[in-house]
Amino acid sequence: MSQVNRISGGQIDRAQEFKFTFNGKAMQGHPGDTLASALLANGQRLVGRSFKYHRPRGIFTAGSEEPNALVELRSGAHQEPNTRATVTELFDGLQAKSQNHRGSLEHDLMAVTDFMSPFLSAGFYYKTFMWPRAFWEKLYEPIIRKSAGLGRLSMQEDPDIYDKGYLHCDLLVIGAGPTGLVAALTAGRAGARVILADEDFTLGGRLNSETLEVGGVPGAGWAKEALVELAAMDNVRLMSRTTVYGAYDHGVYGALERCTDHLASSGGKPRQILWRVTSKRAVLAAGATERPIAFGNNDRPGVMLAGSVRSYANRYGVTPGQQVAVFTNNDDGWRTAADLVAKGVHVPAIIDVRDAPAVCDVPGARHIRNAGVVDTIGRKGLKSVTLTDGQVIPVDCLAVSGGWNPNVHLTCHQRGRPAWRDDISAFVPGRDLPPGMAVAGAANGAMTLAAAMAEGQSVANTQIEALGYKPSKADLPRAEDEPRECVPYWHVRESTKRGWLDLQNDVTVKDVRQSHREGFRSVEHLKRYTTLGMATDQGKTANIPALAIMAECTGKTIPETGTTIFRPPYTPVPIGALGGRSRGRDFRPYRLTPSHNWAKENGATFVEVGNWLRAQWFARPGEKGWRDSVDREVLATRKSVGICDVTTLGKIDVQGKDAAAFLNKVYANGFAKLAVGRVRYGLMLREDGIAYDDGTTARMSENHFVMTTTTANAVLVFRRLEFARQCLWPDMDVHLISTTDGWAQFAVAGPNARNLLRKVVDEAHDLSNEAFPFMACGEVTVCNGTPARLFRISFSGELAYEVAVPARYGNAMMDVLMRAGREFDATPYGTEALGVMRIEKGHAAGNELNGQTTAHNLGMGKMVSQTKECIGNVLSQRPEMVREDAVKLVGFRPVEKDRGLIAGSHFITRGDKAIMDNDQGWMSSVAFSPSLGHSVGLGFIKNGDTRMGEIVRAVSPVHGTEMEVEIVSAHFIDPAGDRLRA
Amino acid sequence: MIINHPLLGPRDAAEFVYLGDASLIERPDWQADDAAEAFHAYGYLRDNPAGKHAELWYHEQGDRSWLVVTRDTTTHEITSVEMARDVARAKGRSK
Amino acid sequence: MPEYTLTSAAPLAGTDISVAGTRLMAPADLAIVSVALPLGEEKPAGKAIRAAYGVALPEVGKSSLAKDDSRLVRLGSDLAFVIFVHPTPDAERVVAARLKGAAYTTDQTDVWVALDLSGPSARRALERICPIDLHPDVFAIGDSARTMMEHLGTLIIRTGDDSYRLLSGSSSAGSFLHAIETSLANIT
Amino acid sequence: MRYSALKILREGLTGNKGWKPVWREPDPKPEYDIVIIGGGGHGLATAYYLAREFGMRNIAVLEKGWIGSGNIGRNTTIIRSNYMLPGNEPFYEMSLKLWEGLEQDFNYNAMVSQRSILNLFHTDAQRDAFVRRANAMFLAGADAELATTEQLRAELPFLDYENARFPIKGGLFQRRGGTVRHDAVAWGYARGADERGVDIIQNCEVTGFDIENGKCRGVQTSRGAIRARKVAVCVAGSSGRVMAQAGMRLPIESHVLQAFVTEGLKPVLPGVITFGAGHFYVSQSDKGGLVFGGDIDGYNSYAQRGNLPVVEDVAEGGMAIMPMIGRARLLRSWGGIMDMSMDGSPFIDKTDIDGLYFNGGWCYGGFKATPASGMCYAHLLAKDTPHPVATQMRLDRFRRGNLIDEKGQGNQPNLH
Repeated sequence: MSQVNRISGGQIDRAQEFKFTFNGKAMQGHPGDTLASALLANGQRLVGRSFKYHRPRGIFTAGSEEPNALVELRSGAHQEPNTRATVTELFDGLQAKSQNHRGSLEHDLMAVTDFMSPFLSAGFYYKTFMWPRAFWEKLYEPIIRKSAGLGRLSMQEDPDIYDKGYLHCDLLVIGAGPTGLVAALTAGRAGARVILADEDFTLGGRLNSETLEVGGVPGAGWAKEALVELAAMDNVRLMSRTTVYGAYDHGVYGALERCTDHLASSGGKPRQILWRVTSKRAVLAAGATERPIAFGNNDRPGVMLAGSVRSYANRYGVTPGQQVAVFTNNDDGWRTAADLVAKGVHVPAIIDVRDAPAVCDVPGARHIRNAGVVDTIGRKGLKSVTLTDGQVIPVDCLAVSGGWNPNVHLTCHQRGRPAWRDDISAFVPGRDLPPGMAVAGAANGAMTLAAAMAEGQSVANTQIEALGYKPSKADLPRAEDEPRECVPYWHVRESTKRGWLDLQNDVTVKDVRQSHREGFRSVEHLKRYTTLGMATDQGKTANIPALAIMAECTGKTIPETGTTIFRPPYTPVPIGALGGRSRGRDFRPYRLTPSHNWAKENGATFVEVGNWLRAQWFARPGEKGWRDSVDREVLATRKSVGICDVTTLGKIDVQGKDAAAFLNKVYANGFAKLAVGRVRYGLMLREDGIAYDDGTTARMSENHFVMTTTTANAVLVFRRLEFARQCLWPDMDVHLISTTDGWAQFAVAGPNARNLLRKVVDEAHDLSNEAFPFMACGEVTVCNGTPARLFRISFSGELAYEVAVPARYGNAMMDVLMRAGREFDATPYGTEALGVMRIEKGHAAGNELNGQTTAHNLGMGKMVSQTKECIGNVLSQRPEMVREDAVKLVGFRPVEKDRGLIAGSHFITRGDKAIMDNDQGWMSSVAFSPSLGHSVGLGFIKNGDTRMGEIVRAVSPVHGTEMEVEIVSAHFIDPAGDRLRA
Repeated sequence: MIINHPLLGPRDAAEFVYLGDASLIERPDWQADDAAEAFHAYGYLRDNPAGKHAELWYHEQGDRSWLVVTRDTTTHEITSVEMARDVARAKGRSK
Repeated sequence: MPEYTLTSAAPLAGTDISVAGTRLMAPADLAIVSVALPLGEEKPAGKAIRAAYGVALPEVGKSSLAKDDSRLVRLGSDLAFVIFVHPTPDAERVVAARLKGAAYTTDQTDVWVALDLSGPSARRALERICPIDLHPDVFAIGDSARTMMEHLGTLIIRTGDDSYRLLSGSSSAGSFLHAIETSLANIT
Repeated sequence: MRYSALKILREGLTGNKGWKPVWREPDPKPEYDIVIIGGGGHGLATAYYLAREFGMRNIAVLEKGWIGSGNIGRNTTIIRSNYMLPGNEPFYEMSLKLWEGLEQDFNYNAMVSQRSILNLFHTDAQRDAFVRRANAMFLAGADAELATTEQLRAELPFLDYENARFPIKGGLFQRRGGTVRHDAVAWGYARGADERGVDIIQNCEVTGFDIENGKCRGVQTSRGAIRARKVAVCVAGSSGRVMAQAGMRLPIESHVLQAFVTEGLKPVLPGVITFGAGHFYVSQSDKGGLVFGGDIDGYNSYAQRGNLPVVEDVAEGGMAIMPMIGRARLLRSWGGIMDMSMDGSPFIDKTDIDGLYFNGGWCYGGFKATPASGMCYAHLLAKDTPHPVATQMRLDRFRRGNLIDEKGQGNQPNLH
């Protein structure tokens, strides 16, 4: 049998065998194994290399605190770097590779760094690599970069899908060990809505790893019974494989459920789900994490935490070694020895730093008291340990226990600070817990089983009582108060070799001492200078011992020296899971215009405008590029008639007795006296006097207006209007509702616009210039009775209308307009032609209304009323904003007509150097005008309105070009406006 | 964060849009002699307290109401939530 | 007389999907009209609504069903929707006529697209996208909430034990359907 | 103590026992010429340049906690000078030039790495705005480079070109942009200032200003009163709190910005990349972690922590632009308090109180500004006139209407 380290018992299914590979080597395991337990079972001790010194490393723990056993899991696009073998469920066909070595795992060329370690002490890189200057980026940094990092990304798109969800509960119980099980039972029985979440795939926590009894049966058995009871409760949700990774404001917790990570394939289902749990209360029952003791070469494969060794033996039926010594400062370490011996594993020695009698009888084990381990032998796998008195004990595994740290992490996520407790030599949750959270069990320093379970009950009762549930008084099953005495002991002082604290980042006792020597004495300086606790395990096993050593250096107590607090996440969370479904084309929703299908069928190229997709142009056969299409659309529109879907403009229904007065306050120009049946252009300012948005507003009846906004600002304008109505003028009777999606709206523009519409609008409506002049509006019907709205407004400068029909008729309306327009050669046009025509006409759009320009800059200063109360008019008059020499919006044309203007060019007066001090302004929008046969531009230039005819340089150094341009009126087409009034 | 809407009950803050200090309700008189200075202070100067802060939130993905939320900027604890319209009226704002 | 007629093509019309006993379908000919209560005249407006529909204007976050199966949904302190079956594009006029000028009405029919989700997995599917607590003790039949699902503003109404009506913007109908379909696919 | 390869060799051979504290731990003197409040990057840089450029030595830097504990120690380490407006761009370009010579200047390797910064654009309007910006950068003597989608495909093949909701239409590179090891900047300035006689006093919280007849004559601290000819506040993140002690309201709101780092990975990203259709920017540190961030949480906060919606929004942006990072795991998140100013630009100015100076309002862009901020603040403190590249960074600019609003968002700090 290749599973040389399998022993009896454990919660694995020996009837079924899983095959897997590690670095290509075939191995076997069973359902219920983790990758780590299976590797140990197969006798694989060397599993990885450390970050800095590339030291050979083995499995150190049996949980998510693992610093060493990180692998690249799976292959191809599914490759998952830095995966902890200790929490990876084994599945059939699993592939894993070790990481961070050049050459093989056994013969890592980078291991040479270990021999250079005297020169690579804490912070060495801050003191060198500076000469010569260019060498840092060309030589030193590339080398550092290449050697840094651990696992590799596949560089391919993550092929799995992820989902998210929302959960709500009265009580969230975090951790399903004995404490959490009791807390969930207590609250569940009382009728509270409970979620019990645990990161493990088998609930029960340490009960699964211990031989302790509960209620007269093995703890693991009791846990199974409790889970059966909980599973039967409608009001309880059990969530295994679910890590509650962050405590956020107001009872919101982040939780990651791993749905298919234990399967060979996700089968097209979400790999993981990110849950946002909204809880009224929470019980943190996250248990405790064992910490190591530092001594010389304590990082060899085979040196492990004692509680983890016990987990492997009891839960997985695996012994990490055949000769396992225990090194401890506390009673708990002894249980590892006892449990191993009970399973037939030889324990040659129990080395206890205390000068105290044996905790229990361990047959065959020598009790060496008042002693410590100073060194180890066995570079790629432990062979022996050397004790303080010089004796050497041959072992292939050393189980180390330095005591247990309560898992206070989530109590710190809102910057709560843990408090020190001398009796257990550990930090426990402080007073400033996240609101709604209570802590119970080992996480709260209740270190024995009986005490933890009792606290689980009492804390759960307190929590649910506050929510109005009756507390449960049921008797708890009998459990032990097992011996847990522990003395503070952090490192073996007699040791002269390097003793590791942070195994992954290679931070040793010496590094902490050097950090102290150089003045990096605050905990945060220590972490930042040495990189302590910055590795993937976030210092779960390293931080407290390092703090203790810093305390030794400073001569202060540990709590005086400081604490480390923890930030989310508790364990790392894939970015894919945090992103959920919002990726690729599903990153944001698509908004489609009502005539989208028509446009698609008619050759439209679409462009993203916010979340909208709009037709950009409609290519026809034979056209060589987009310019051909756009030029044709512009010319056809100006010649006869063009049609454009303008549904995306925001539409807001404004109703109420005070609607007119309200509009008069939110627009800079007057609206109080707009007549029914008329439309007006409106300019909206921000309160700071900057131009914000523009559009037309139509008065449909005395108390009813229809406002349009720009596409980009539809939501923002609505928000501002609600602010004005609710917060500034709360007694105005005015009501707002968006109808943007409700009406399909089409611009019909060109000399034949009226003739075309005449064929579509029902006869009862007089469209003559007299009856329906420029800036008229009204409700009409089209195509035999379909209700519609008609506005005579023009963005193109042509005779133009906008006609709106209920959105469901939008696609048909486009089709009807085109069919009715056949005799006029009606042309659909897209946003490009729209843009060309507005530039030709000198209308400002987003590039001009960019949030930085004033009405004064835009040449609309006179529109801003100073005789009424309106948003923005006061601050618009600040001295620097109404300067005479401010930039003004004007037109530009190239002196050499065949040259194309460049948007984003800056203007420099002829003869001046192109430097920032001489910057006169910038070109904001350009287009090729097919009507004029040359490029036209809009731009802002100092004193522009007084410089007509002047020739300046438009420079674009980023393109390496400049050209001479003439300042002209922005109205390139029909400056008198005859066409639109025709 | 969870905002306990006076009409709708607890709602996730992600449904809301934040504006800023609730003093933005107190828009100065545009005709006052010191209007320029008053609007400067209104538009630009903030108490920005480390502690209780009355602030404006808009329930954009909800009932479109503006709320005045009193929240501690050091702990994020929310101690009161009012309809901004009621607050505005209480401050004497009208038409 | 124009020679053209317009045919209606509402987004998602005809959608009817079943996944593991849970049905997702687009109700036909649903009309939606918003009713805004005039400031200071909320009481007469409320009376007019009661007179027109035989039920009182519900509290904010609730809805009520009128005798003619119109559903009145209160979205905010001064805003409600009337949702009813009405195929022709004149729903606003119908409601305005019934209210006799006591409130401001706006046609919202084409602003929205509706999907009815019903069946044993409905709540589990919504759990993936809906931030609102839909536990039956918390979100009773008739309760409604406007919220955000997959970046889309959505109005959810619980219409039965296991059934919900969802309304979202009509321009993003495709993405809306995709969000719910994905939820159904992901839970099965 | 001068750092050199030789020194490291010598120390390595003798057990690294000869290293000395990087800065002294002096007790505060009763009086200084200049007291700088805030031992962050800007405060330490100010002290350093006062000493080095202006020969002033009788200076104290007061830090309430440990130096570098503010935003210099909790940012995403990016340096760049890709600004557009005349009030900003020359300042940031000067800063970038100072970064380029910094390490030799203060003999400390802060790992200034000019790996380039790329801003992606996704619409024509964005392109136009980037061209305007790029040209402004040239006019100020900076570098800029437009890249087409084809060029980007060749250089950054892992971006999503095929399936993106908002297709990439190009990008604006600043090749001289990059990253710096942030903590080392604080330590390097501290070391340089300390060597020149500046007292860096940690665990010394300012509790009040001594203002007599409109003149600031010193400060009260948790370690006693300290007199000073000039008091220079430089506490971004706490500006509101500190200046309230002098009775001043500021055009600043405090907001929280979260930042994130993944587990260490072998090199995947060449430089800094910024998404233009969502909130996400990312670089890879020398240790291998992807360092990334996005938008601020959006509400006033002094809590140095944020909430989930922004975490998700940032991750969505990341997945949208480079879906190959899906299996990289977020290791740690943190929050910094940003002085969000009313136009998104900072202040380096005298106050109305004689002898009291203010530096703040850096929004989330303070890190890259550290050298120039220190230089310009030192200039102002030493000469009582603004440095030529910081003439517009005045507190009264809103009263005058001279806005420096790069984003065009107006007086709503959380939008900048």
